[in-house]
Amino acid sequence: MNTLIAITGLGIFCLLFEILNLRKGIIPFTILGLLGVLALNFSEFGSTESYYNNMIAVSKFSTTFSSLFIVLTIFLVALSHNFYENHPTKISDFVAIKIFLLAGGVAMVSFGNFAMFFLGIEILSISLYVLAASERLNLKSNEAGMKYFLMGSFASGIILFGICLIYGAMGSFDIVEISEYSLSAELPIWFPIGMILVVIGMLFKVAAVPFHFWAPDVYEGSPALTTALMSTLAKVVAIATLYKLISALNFIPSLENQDHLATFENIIVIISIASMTVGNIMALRQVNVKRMLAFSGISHAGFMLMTLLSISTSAGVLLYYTSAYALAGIAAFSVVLYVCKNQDNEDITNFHGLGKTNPLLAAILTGSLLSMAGIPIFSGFFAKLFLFNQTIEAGFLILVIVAVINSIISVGYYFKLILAMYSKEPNQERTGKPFLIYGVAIISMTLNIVLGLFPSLVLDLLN
Amino acid sequence: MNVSLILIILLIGAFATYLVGDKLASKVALFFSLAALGCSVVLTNHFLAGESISLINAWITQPKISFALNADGLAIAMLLLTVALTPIIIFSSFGNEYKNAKGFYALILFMAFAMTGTFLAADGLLYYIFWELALIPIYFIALIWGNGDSEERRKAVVKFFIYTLAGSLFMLVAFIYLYQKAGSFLIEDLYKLNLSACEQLWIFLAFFLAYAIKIPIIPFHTWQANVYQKAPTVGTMLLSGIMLKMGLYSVIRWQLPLAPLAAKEYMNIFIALGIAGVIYGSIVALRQKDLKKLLAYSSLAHVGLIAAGTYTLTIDGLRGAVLQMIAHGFVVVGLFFAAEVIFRRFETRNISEMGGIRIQSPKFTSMFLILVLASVALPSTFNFVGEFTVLYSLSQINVWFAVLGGTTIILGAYYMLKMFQHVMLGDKNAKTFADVTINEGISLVVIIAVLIFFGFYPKPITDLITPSLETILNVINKN
Amino acid sequence: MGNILNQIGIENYIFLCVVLFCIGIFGVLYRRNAIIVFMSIEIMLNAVNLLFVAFSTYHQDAQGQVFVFFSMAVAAAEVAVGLAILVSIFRNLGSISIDNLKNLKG
Amino acid sequence: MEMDTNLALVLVLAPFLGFLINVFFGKSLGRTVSGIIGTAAVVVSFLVTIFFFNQITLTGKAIQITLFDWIQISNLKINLGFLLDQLSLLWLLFVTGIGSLIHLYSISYMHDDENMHKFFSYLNLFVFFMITLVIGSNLLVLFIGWEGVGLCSYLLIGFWYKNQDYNDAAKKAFIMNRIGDLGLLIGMFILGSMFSTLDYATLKTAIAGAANLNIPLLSLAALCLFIGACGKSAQIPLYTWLPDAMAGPTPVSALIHAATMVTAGIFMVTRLNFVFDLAPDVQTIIAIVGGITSLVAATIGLVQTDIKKVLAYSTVSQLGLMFLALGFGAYEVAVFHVITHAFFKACLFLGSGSVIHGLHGEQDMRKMGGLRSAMPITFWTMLVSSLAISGVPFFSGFFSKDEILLTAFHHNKALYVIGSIASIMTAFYMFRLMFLTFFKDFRGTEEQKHHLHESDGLITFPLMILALLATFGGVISLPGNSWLNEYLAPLFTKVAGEEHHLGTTEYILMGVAVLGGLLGILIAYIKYFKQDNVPESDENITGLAKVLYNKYYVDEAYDVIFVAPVNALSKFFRDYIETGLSALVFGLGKVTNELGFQGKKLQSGSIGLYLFAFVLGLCAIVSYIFLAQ
Repeated sequence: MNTLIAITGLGIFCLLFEILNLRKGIIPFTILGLLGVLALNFSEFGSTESYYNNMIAVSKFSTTFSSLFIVLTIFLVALSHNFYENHPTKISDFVAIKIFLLAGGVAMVSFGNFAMFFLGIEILSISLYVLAASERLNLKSNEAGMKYFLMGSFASGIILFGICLIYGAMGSFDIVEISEYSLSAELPIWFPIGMILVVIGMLFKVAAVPFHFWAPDVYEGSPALTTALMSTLAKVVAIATLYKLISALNFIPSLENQDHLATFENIIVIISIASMTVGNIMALRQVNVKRMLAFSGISHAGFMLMTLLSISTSAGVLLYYTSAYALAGIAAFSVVLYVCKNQDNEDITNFHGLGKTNPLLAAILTGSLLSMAGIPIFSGFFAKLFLFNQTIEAGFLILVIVAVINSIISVGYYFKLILAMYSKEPNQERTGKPFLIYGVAIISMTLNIVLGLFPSLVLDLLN
Repeated sequence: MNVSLILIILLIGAFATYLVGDKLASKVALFFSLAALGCSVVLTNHFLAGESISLINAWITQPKISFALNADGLAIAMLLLTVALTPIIIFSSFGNEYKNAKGFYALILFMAFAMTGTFLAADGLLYYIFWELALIPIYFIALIWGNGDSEERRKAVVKFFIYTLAGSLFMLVAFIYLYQKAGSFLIEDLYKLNLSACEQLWIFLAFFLAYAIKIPIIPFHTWQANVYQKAPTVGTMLLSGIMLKMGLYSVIRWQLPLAPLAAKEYMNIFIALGIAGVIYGSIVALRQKDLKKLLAYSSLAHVGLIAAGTYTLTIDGLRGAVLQMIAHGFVVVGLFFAAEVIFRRFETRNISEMGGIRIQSPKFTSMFLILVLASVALPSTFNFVGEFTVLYSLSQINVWFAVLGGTTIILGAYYMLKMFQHVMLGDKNAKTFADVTINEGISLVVIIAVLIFFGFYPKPITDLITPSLETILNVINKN
Repeated sequence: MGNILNQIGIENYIFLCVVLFCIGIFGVLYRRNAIIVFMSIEIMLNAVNLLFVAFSTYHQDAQGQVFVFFSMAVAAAEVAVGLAILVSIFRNLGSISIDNLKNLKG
Repeated sequence: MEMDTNLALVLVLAPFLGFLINVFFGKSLGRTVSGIIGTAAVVVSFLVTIFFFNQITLTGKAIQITLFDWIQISNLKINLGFLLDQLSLLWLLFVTGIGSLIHLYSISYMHDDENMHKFFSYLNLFVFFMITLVIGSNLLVLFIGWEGVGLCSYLLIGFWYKNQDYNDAAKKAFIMNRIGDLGLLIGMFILGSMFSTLDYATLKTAIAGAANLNIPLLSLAALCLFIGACGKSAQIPLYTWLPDAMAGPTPVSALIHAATMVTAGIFMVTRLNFVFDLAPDVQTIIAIVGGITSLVAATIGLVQTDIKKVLAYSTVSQLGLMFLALGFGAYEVAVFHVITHAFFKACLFLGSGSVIHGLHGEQDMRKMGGLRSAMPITFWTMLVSSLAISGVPFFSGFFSKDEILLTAFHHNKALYVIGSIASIMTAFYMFRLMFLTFFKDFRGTEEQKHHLHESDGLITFPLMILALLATFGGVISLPGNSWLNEYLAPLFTKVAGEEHHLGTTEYILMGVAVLGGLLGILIAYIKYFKQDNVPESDENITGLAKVLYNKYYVDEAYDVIFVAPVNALSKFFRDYIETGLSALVFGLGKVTNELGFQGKKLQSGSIGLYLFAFVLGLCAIVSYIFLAQ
């Protein structure tokens, strides 16, 4: 709870900074602030309380994930220094929005009541709309914002409808109560339908097939930093929330009672297979790196959905997978930000010869791509390993085999980028070594490898 | 004696090599590889003294993965092969100038590290991790320092990487499945499993895919020739000298004991595949224009025979296979190095542009001839010992296997001598061919010495590997 | 208070809202003018709000009606942002038809 | 014992030492020195052999020496060991003996060759391997030597490596041998699996002791072994390499391709007589193969014009006769002929070498003639040897060949006839050779005529020694009381060759044989001395002669049947299968790529479509739930 308040406060401070003309200090201040918040969050570790007659329910799950979100936000804020160099007047707004977005995310994973859940989603989404469209004069950015906005609010409508049906079925918005009712013998059909609608809304947020169409366009159109945010923070928040939604409401047991479990599992299996397959295959022929990463994000969403099949045990795996994926994403995007700073697009051609001009960054990007592809010692591999292990245990061998085939396909496009970096001649000289970008890249990569070497660190938090 | 020391040396070596910069890189790399060699020799002595060389540290709690290394005779033999070849390979590259040498040599050491780990790992997942790790460096070595048209090279290398990765990922699934059954990745726990015939079949196939691509057994060899041709010779040596053996070793260590029923059931099919590889490889090698490609196909043939030997599931087959692995490791490295020596002078790998070397460089010719003869398994060379044992074991299964496999004796002689004739003999070549330098000489002589010594006295190795092979056979025959 | 539901059964409200909601959906699907799309979305939201109220009466529980305020506020915020984006699009493009937004594809 | 071991090692390693010295220091030592070293090395082994020989003639018991374990296989343990018994010592005797003579000869013969030291190192290496072959105590050690000598013959045939034809000949020899070797290997495998040993002594006892042997399997083993012998000893169908092997320097032809290496097959069969005795069917095959080979080779020999080729084919034919004997289980007879043949054939080759030397490399008999006066010693020695080989009475060849024919007569009349015809032809073409080379007047160029001269002592001395041996070599096994048979008796299970007491039939047969020989000589005399016609030049040879001249087109046939198909197959694999496979793998990638490309069209950028997909998915899921109710 305090975390949430602190974050919101921090956001407001950022706005104040603008008024007080302290732009210079804003990035360091925010980072410090976020570190403070992180500490605060750690202090709440393990405590399971609920505040404001259970509007917010802090739990191990919420705290751990919140800390992940905070870490990611720190990285993103750090990156924004270099990114917004050219329009200093807006920096505080953007940073503030990111902070609020974080607040929305935290609210989403620690909701104790559908009201909070809905507000969280909306805070997150609205901030994202703004960020997506933040390059006012760039038509691409506008288009991205518009598309995201239209589809987003459409999805919100669906979610709202779902909530409404649940309310109709249960007569309450409170998770605890609903979870109790949901175990009762017979439920009105509205409950599963409502749940499904909400789930669909969340599937839209995590960009799972067939609700993924927005992602590539929006990722491509939005400013690179926003893309980074969407593909890491937003995605992680969404999947975490989806997980919490299903687990906290005893949705699975209730389905078991009504013996609809198979139905639900089939839906998840189909969607996750579709997501990874479509994502990977579509990514193969992309020339724009942001777009490519968008599709790879879709496929990863497919992987993450596999955790829903063994909901009771897979929290730790989900946490591990999301952190691995997000860290790799951050590392990758920090390099993308550096390389495409003054380019008007993010095509692969911009990366030619990076291995010669900036070996370190090239190595880091390679590392993060290998991690996403699931090559050992990078945490991405272990994430996949645990996920597969989990899923086979739950008895979905076929799904795992499909997943394996997909990871083979995925290597194809990850390596396209690596090849571009190492086997092509540099076509431009890249000057300057922006400290923050290097810092973020190095730290996130290090974290990634550390996670790979000692997976238990994260894995055991939620087991 | 802590077995992980060797791994640490190699890993540190890799980093050190990268840090000291291009000037010293090669020297430092050589130093560390020699250090590893020395260390392994000490280790071997400890082992022969009856000490059991193994360690188990818990690593990941859930799922239960432990950092477990275990060096039995077999593993030590392969370890020695690796750490003995690495310095030779590094040393052999001294004649060449590589841009960004530090990266190059660091990658070599790192690959040696990964392969050593593969041979030593006693935990399924640890083994898998090393197995995959070994793939990354060779990929970059071939990609960045390779030769030939870069577009072609890129295609070949990417194909190689994805293809091999594809194979091994199924192995990963198999491992996870086994873990579900055994509750641990530790090899002894996996050995204890009693799986149904059907399960074993699938597991066997999953492993087979991984190994058949890596070894390679036909028809999964399509990556091989191109990569051998495109990779820098050092990379080719690493691939053919050690990495292929990874696959064969894994067959013995993992595939057969984990799925013995399947192995017995379908033994003949897989032996036949191996032998088909022998004949096919030899025949294709006949008409190769590119020296490295020819050698690639010849090693396809030899490796096929080795694979056939392993699948016989007899002590002779396994023993012969291991002997032949080591022998082939050395001889193939020697041959590829010889090809490199020629390339350094003639700037070509095209056989038709060679010839008339013997006049100009008798020393080199003699060495090359000895290598050729070793690779056609002339008695009194190490390869003969291995090949004889393998063929004998095949003859015990079915004499026709021996006959067909034995065609390698004829066809091998045919293409190798044909190659020798057109590369070395004939009248003076327009291009001048300086005789081998000291460095080149040393590498070649060392290899030849090994081949001939063990050709007459393979006992040390035989005694080293036999007990562990017998234990593995016991596991295979336990039910 | 509940008597109204005795005269007109809850299911009618549900059907009404579903119908409204679907109208909204179809509006979103078939109209090309951004403003009208916004309005359709609003219809969807309001349909849901109506249903909330109905349910809250049905359950004799005020939470539903409170929730409606949340959703209205949120909807307002959303639309504000949406319109802002629309304005900048209009500045750059000179049109507000969503069919012109096809530069990002493939 | 210790003493024996060391001596045996000396015996084996002396030539190897010579090889090493010549390889590493030969060039710096200079030609003569390296030649002397090479020769000395062999002489040493010769002396040691003599020592052992005396020992065994006195004690009569074989010496078994085991050095160390070599290859270990589950059920058979193979060690590196030597067996010095009657057979091996006999072989060693003439291997090293004739070896040293030929070394001596080569010093002068090769003196103008820049790579003389190489030549000697190879020769030494050959002797080393040959000794290993003979002295080995088990089949695998024999196999070392077996392949080793093959290698040396490869090296020596291709000694003038600048000429790719010679290299081809060398390659052919090696590969042909390898085909045989495979047979030998398989044979070993079968024996190994049957008796779980490859050691001669133990093998013999095992077979003797074995109850209810699996005769068919054993016969198979014997057959495989015989295939091996065919390869080495140039029997049908693997004989075609030997004539080509004449590409090598003449001493090589004398040593390897006449006296020693080619007899390895006979050695092996004799060594394993106890195996072959149990496989009568195989023995018949051997006899038949031998007979046919002798005849075929002889017919080809009739029309050859290259002096060395004639000798080569006569060698093949003689080997055939030996196998004929082996086929009848008359091992000691075969051995006897091996020895005599070694004497006179070596002499003949060296003689021809001397002739070629004198004519500066001319080998075509049509360009020779009248050399008798110019090189008398060569002439006389060769004449003697020719008489020997033609089976003229009281020359060594007479006894050995006669015994073979006798045995043949006793077992199989048809083969006897074949053998006799072959020997008549032998007599004919040998004297054809003599007349064409030494009689009438010189047909070469003036310039050659001018340089005609007798070769120097180093060449003529060995000739004379060998001529002597060729003349009196027969004494070691005179009909009636044969020293050789007693000497070899311990080797054989059955009584050494049923001592056919010399009855009337025997004497008649002898007479027939002698007459046959004389007849052959007579024809040659009439055709090439009286009418003194000279063989046609290649283009206008016709009819049967053409077929014979082209060796029945066997080489061509082999090319069509074996070599061409393999190459075609290789091309096919390379161009189609390989590319096909790689296309398959790439294809998978391409297909997925293409899917991606098509997929891009779906991502059309229109919000309407996206929302539509959204709603579609929604409806699908919800309806699925309702249906699943």
